[in-house]
Amino acid sequence: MEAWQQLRRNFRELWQSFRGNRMGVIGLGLVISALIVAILAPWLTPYSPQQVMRDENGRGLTFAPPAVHPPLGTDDGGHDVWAQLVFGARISLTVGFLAGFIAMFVGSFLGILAGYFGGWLDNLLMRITDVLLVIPDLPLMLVLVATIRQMQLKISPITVLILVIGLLYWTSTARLVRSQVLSIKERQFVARARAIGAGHAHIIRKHILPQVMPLIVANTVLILSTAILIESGLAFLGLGDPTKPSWGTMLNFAFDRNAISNGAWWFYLPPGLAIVWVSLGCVLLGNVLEEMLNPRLSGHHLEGEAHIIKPGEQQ
Amino acid sequence: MGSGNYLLRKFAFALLTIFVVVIINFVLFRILPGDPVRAVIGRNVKISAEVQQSLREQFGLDKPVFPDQFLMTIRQWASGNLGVSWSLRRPVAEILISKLWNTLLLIGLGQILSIFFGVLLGLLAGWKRKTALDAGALTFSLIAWATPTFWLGIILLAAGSTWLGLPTGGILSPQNVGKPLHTVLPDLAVHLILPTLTLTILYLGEYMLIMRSSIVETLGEDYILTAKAKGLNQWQILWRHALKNAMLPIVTIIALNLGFTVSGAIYIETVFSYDGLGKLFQTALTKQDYPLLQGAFLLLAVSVILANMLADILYTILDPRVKAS
Amino acid sequence: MYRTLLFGLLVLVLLTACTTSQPSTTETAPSTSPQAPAQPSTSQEPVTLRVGWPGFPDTLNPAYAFLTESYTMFDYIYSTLATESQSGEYVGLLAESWDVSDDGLVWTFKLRPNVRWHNGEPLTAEQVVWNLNAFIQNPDGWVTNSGYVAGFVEARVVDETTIEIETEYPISNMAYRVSFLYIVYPPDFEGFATPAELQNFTNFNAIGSGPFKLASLDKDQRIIILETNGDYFDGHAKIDRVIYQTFDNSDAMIQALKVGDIDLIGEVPDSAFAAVSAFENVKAISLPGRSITELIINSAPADHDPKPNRNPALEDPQVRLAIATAIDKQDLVDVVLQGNGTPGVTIIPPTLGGGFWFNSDIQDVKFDLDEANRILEEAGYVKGSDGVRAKGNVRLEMRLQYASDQPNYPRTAGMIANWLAQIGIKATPESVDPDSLVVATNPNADYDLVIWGWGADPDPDFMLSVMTSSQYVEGGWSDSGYSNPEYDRLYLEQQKAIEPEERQKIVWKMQEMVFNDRPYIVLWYGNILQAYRSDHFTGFIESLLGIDSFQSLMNVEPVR
Amino acid sequence: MSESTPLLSVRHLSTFFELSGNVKAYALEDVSFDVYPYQTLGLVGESGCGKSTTLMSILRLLPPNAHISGQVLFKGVDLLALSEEEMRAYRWKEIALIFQSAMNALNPVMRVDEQILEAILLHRLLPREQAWQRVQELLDLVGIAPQRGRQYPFQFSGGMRQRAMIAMALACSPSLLFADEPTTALDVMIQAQVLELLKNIQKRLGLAIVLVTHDLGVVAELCDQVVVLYGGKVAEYGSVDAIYNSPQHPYTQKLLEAFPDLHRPTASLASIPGTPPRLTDLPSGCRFEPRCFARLERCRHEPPALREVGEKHYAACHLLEEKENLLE
Repeated sequence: MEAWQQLRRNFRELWQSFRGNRMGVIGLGLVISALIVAILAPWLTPYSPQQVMRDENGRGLTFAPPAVHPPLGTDDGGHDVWAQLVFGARISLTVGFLAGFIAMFVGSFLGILAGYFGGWLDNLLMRITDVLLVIPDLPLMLVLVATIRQMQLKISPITVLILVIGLLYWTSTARLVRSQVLSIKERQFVARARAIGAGHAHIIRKHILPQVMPLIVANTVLILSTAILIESGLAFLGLGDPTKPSWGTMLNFAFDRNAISNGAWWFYLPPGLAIVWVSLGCVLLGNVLEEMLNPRLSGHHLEGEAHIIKPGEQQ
Repeated sequence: MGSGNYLLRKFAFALLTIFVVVIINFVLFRILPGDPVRAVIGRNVKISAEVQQSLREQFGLDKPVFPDQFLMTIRQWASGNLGVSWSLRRPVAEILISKLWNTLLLIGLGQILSIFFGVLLGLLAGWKRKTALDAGALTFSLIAWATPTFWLGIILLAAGSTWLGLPTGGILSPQNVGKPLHTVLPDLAVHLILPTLTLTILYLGEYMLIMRSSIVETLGEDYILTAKAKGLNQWQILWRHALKNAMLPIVTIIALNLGFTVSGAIYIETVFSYDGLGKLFQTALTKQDYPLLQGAFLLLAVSVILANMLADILYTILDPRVKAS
Repeated sequence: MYRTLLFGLLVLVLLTACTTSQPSTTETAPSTSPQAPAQPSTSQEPVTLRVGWPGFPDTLNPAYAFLTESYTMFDYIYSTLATESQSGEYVGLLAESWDVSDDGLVWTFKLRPNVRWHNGEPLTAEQVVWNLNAFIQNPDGWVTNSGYVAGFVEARVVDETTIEIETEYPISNMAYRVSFLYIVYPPDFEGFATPAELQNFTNFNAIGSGPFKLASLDKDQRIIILETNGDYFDGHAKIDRVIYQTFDNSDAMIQALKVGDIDLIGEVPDSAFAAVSAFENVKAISLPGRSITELIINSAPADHDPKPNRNPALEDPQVRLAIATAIDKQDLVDVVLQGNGTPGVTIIPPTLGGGFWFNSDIQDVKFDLDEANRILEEAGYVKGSDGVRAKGNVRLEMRLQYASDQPNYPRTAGMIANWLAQIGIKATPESVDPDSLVVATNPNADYDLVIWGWGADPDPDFMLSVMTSSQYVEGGWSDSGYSNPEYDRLYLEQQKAIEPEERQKIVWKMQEMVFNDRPYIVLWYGNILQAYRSDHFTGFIESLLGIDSFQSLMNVEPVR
Repeated sequence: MSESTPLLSVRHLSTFFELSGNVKAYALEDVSFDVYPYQTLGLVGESGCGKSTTLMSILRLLPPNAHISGQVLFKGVDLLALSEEEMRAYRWKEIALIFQSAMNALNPVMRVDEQILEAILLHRLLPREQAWQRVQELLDLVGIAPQRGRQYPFQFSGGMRQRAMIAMALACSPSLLFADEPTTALDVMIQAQVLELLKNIQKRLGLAIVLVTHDLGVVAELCDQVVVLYGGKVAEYGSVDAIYNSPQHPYTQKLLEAFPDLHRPTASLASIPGTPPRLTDLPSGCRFEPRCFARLERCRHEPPALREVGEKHYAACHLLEEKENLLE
């Protein structure tokens, strides 16, 4: 209980100092605004993402520039790009967030177990992360996704993406959490708790978890940005769901359907900017959180010279 | 003695990892549904039962998956036989080798440029911490990190071809394809500008960030103060004392980044239709050419693993501490 | 110091690697020296037509070739007895004329004299007969030819310039059949013991007798250089060389045309056609072609083995009608093809035989979502709370799969799913690679709806054969599983109907049956989209053979 | 230079750090002392009292948020009036520095002899050949076999590292050596050896040493003069005899009480209740007042001035004034 209250207090303090950090606030703003757009998507556009826009003769309006069809023109399929963009936010963010959370849960769980219990479990886990670290991730994911889809397990392409990303990106979290748990384990209050006969589950829940929680939060935010970038990449390579276009899928269509030759910048610029928007937000946020939890060196020896106050100089 | 042990451990680890990759590769492609023989034949052809049977025997599909097919596959892979591509109807190993050099050229150039400029920028940013230079470099790196590789490629491609008249893809202009390389170097260079620039921008940010924090940490060490107390000026301190110490983590990062580099190659070669391994991987993926996909994955993974091992060895040469411990 | 040294070394290794990898990859045909100009009279730079295309032939061996790029090359390099002309009828190539016996079982071909191989040797009647008999006797080896010699018994030499083909039954489309039988140089093909050996032979140093000869083929750089065959029996081209270069990306190819690096694009993507049309000094051509794109409805017989796995509602003709009524084909053409096509009706494209075979009497169902809803309502399918119709425990929920290799199928699937959703049918689009799709449709019969397409042959026979029940066996052409004894009977009948009008009647009837039973809902007939530099070359023949047909290239000349 | 003129005269040295949020930390205030040739001055006090800051202020090695004022006269030159460029010529050549932890003070990826050589070459004292010769001599002097100079610092034991550091400090034959807690990180046996070495070297080379330590045992053994710092101010300053035999400041008295046995200087300073003041929040009166056992009312408001309490023996405490008043 006490530890959790401490945690709440820590979060409040964190928030206090966070508010003063410009980078962090910008990052949070970027992420939240994207979330709001995703949630409000149906109210932000009169069109559905599947709807074909038409000219006055009722013919499909493809590759229409923004001047012809505001605000962002139409794509190769005659869809409203703005509608695709705001509904795409739902898909991109869903995949990013769910995959990120899976990675967080798996990573934290395994990291805590490994750090707390040590021994062969720790060894095994560390070897697995070592191995996963050197296998190039994109080829592995592409091969995995392609294989899983080929097996026709009746899982939607989006679910496949979420699972593959989530289950491959837990290693960094696991390592981080493990080392943190290792250092907490050595502290006195854990030894004391163990001495009075507290069970493992109790110690983990009451003492370890609240201590590693802030770290997990910061790390998750960073993983989110990776997950969103990876999703966009896989979708760009054609592994997304073409009927539920995410930002990556939009770019896949733009590239495959000659948006460049058509000079349709309104088709390929917005989705990319949206991806940068969110992933930059997460990176800023995550970096700031990490810096706050784990302040690095405040200065170094070559930053300049001390100021010498000359006699008579007012200070 | 100690360093021998260290190297042995690294070697054993590389072997273990390669073994894991081989197993992943084998298992993944064996759990695919459908008859590989039918898939070879495709939609367009009728083929008699006897021919199908002989193909099946050719692929070893009449034997049990484990251990026969597995051992047979490993024996084949070890001898450099990666099978025959379904879509290109050529030995996979031969195709891979023909594309390898193009990719090495692109990745090599991108890495060298990004390491050089990334380290330099990181050094300056870390040294001149909290100046406009530092803030600018930091912002640039974060944005570069947050930008999808392929999208940056698309933007540069569209902008470069529209405004600068740069080629939109390939390695050489049509009229130069097939000519001896030394006569077309300028054309090759022009084609390399955009993909290399994309790669450089992306990796540069990462190297800059790492170098920056590494140099800040190094410059906070006591021996830097010693150097200052010795009367060395800032440049002397940076060059003689800080650089080597700060560069050491970079070596490891470069190695660990190789996987990331491979990802970049897949995206960039796809966007710039650059005829290398990354493009090949993407083609194999869209054509569902499994032998090719399998071979490309094996090659990419094994290269990265071996490169990691090499980086470890390099590290022992650079850092006296590792060599002895 | 070693740091810089290391980097220096790396660069060096990369550069030398590139230079050394170069020469080993080019294969040069031994018969010709690439430098020698085709026409001895020209002393200056040879006139070269540069063509960009998205693929590359997998082989130059006609025994076992599937990619269209291979067939493009076959037409340049090899000759056939007869060939299709720009206007759609068959004309002689190696054969000057041909005749059939009164019983329709023996065909006599009169060969041109003085035809030579690219290596200068004369092409003899024995060699032609050797080819034909090889196709007939070794169908497992000559896999791609075997369909065209079905029903052939034997080929014989009559005299130096005359050969005979004996058939088992009368064959109505002999000229069409022999137009796909490329005559290869026998010494290159005699040594193969097994079908597999023959199939693995790529013949990348091909010797033929066609209007162009292979000068070099580089399968790593993916570049093919053809030279005009100065000894060709039917005159020779006005250009000296044709270079085919592969582009992995259509935007890059289009850019190359725009700046004049290439002179011709044989296949402009529909999504870029408008952009290409606007280029200066470029002529873009959109001509009706022979391809059809269809929505396949699983029509496999209930007793098929394995048992069909599909939504049972698809067996209901009213559901099929409703689906057909809910698809706006004009909209698909406008949006997906950006206008470059025609809404589809029957399985025979209107271009076949100049429109002779296309049943123009058939009236397509009109796109009308209300009507489609009404049909389903009437057939007893009631909308549930989730908007999906159901009758009893049969919900109108189905897979909508499409081949992953066509960039316009995802858009098509999206639009169709959207229309079907509005009539209470939930269709889930899914991209499937073509190989898996082959297995899913035939023999597994494990699908509901599939979007796919065919490139039709000039003769209606092939498209008609796709719907016969005898083709619905493993390895057969049928994917819908359509089974109609009357249709099967008519199919055999049209094969033997030597009289064109008589055959036309049967062919029209068959189209009507397929249209009414709807194993296929034909979505559109696609156009051939091509473009060339009008400031570089002129004289292209615009026909449904494409401006890159060998007849067209023989007519092309540079703009002075 | 005669023995009577100080080598280094520190006058009114004050240093404060500007921290974020416009907070200032007053690390040193009005510190004055003299160092004479051939002598050792001890700077003692608890952690954070300004000992190291004094050295760093003199050498001007503090970060840019430090503000230094006062005078530092070295051989008659005010070091605080020099440009950075000119200052560099004084570093190491005239004033060398030994750090507390030689592990971190030596560059881990540079061979030990090269690090020593670097200092000699930098100040252009000898040509390369002779400089190498000198490196060997220096290693020999501190008791390291010269061939071990080829090794890296991590291959040395703690004591050897400190010896190497000393050899490096002597490289340019400085006239003044700053030793910042040179033995703290070492175990007792090695401590004694290193101190012995320092003593010998001083005798042989005749340099002046400023020794920073919180170890009064070391002070008694090595020093001639002692400056006791508390909270950035001089509490007491005088000869080692005067300080040990008649400590005047309550802080000095307590400090000495904490070390009943000068040969077992391991007891903790925590035996003085309370903690040193925070430099950002200094008491307005005497800085020791909150912990003082003999505080007066005025101690709380009025900072005491340094007053002479014996020959060249100064202390800053209001009690002394009271005592004087009583005597009068």
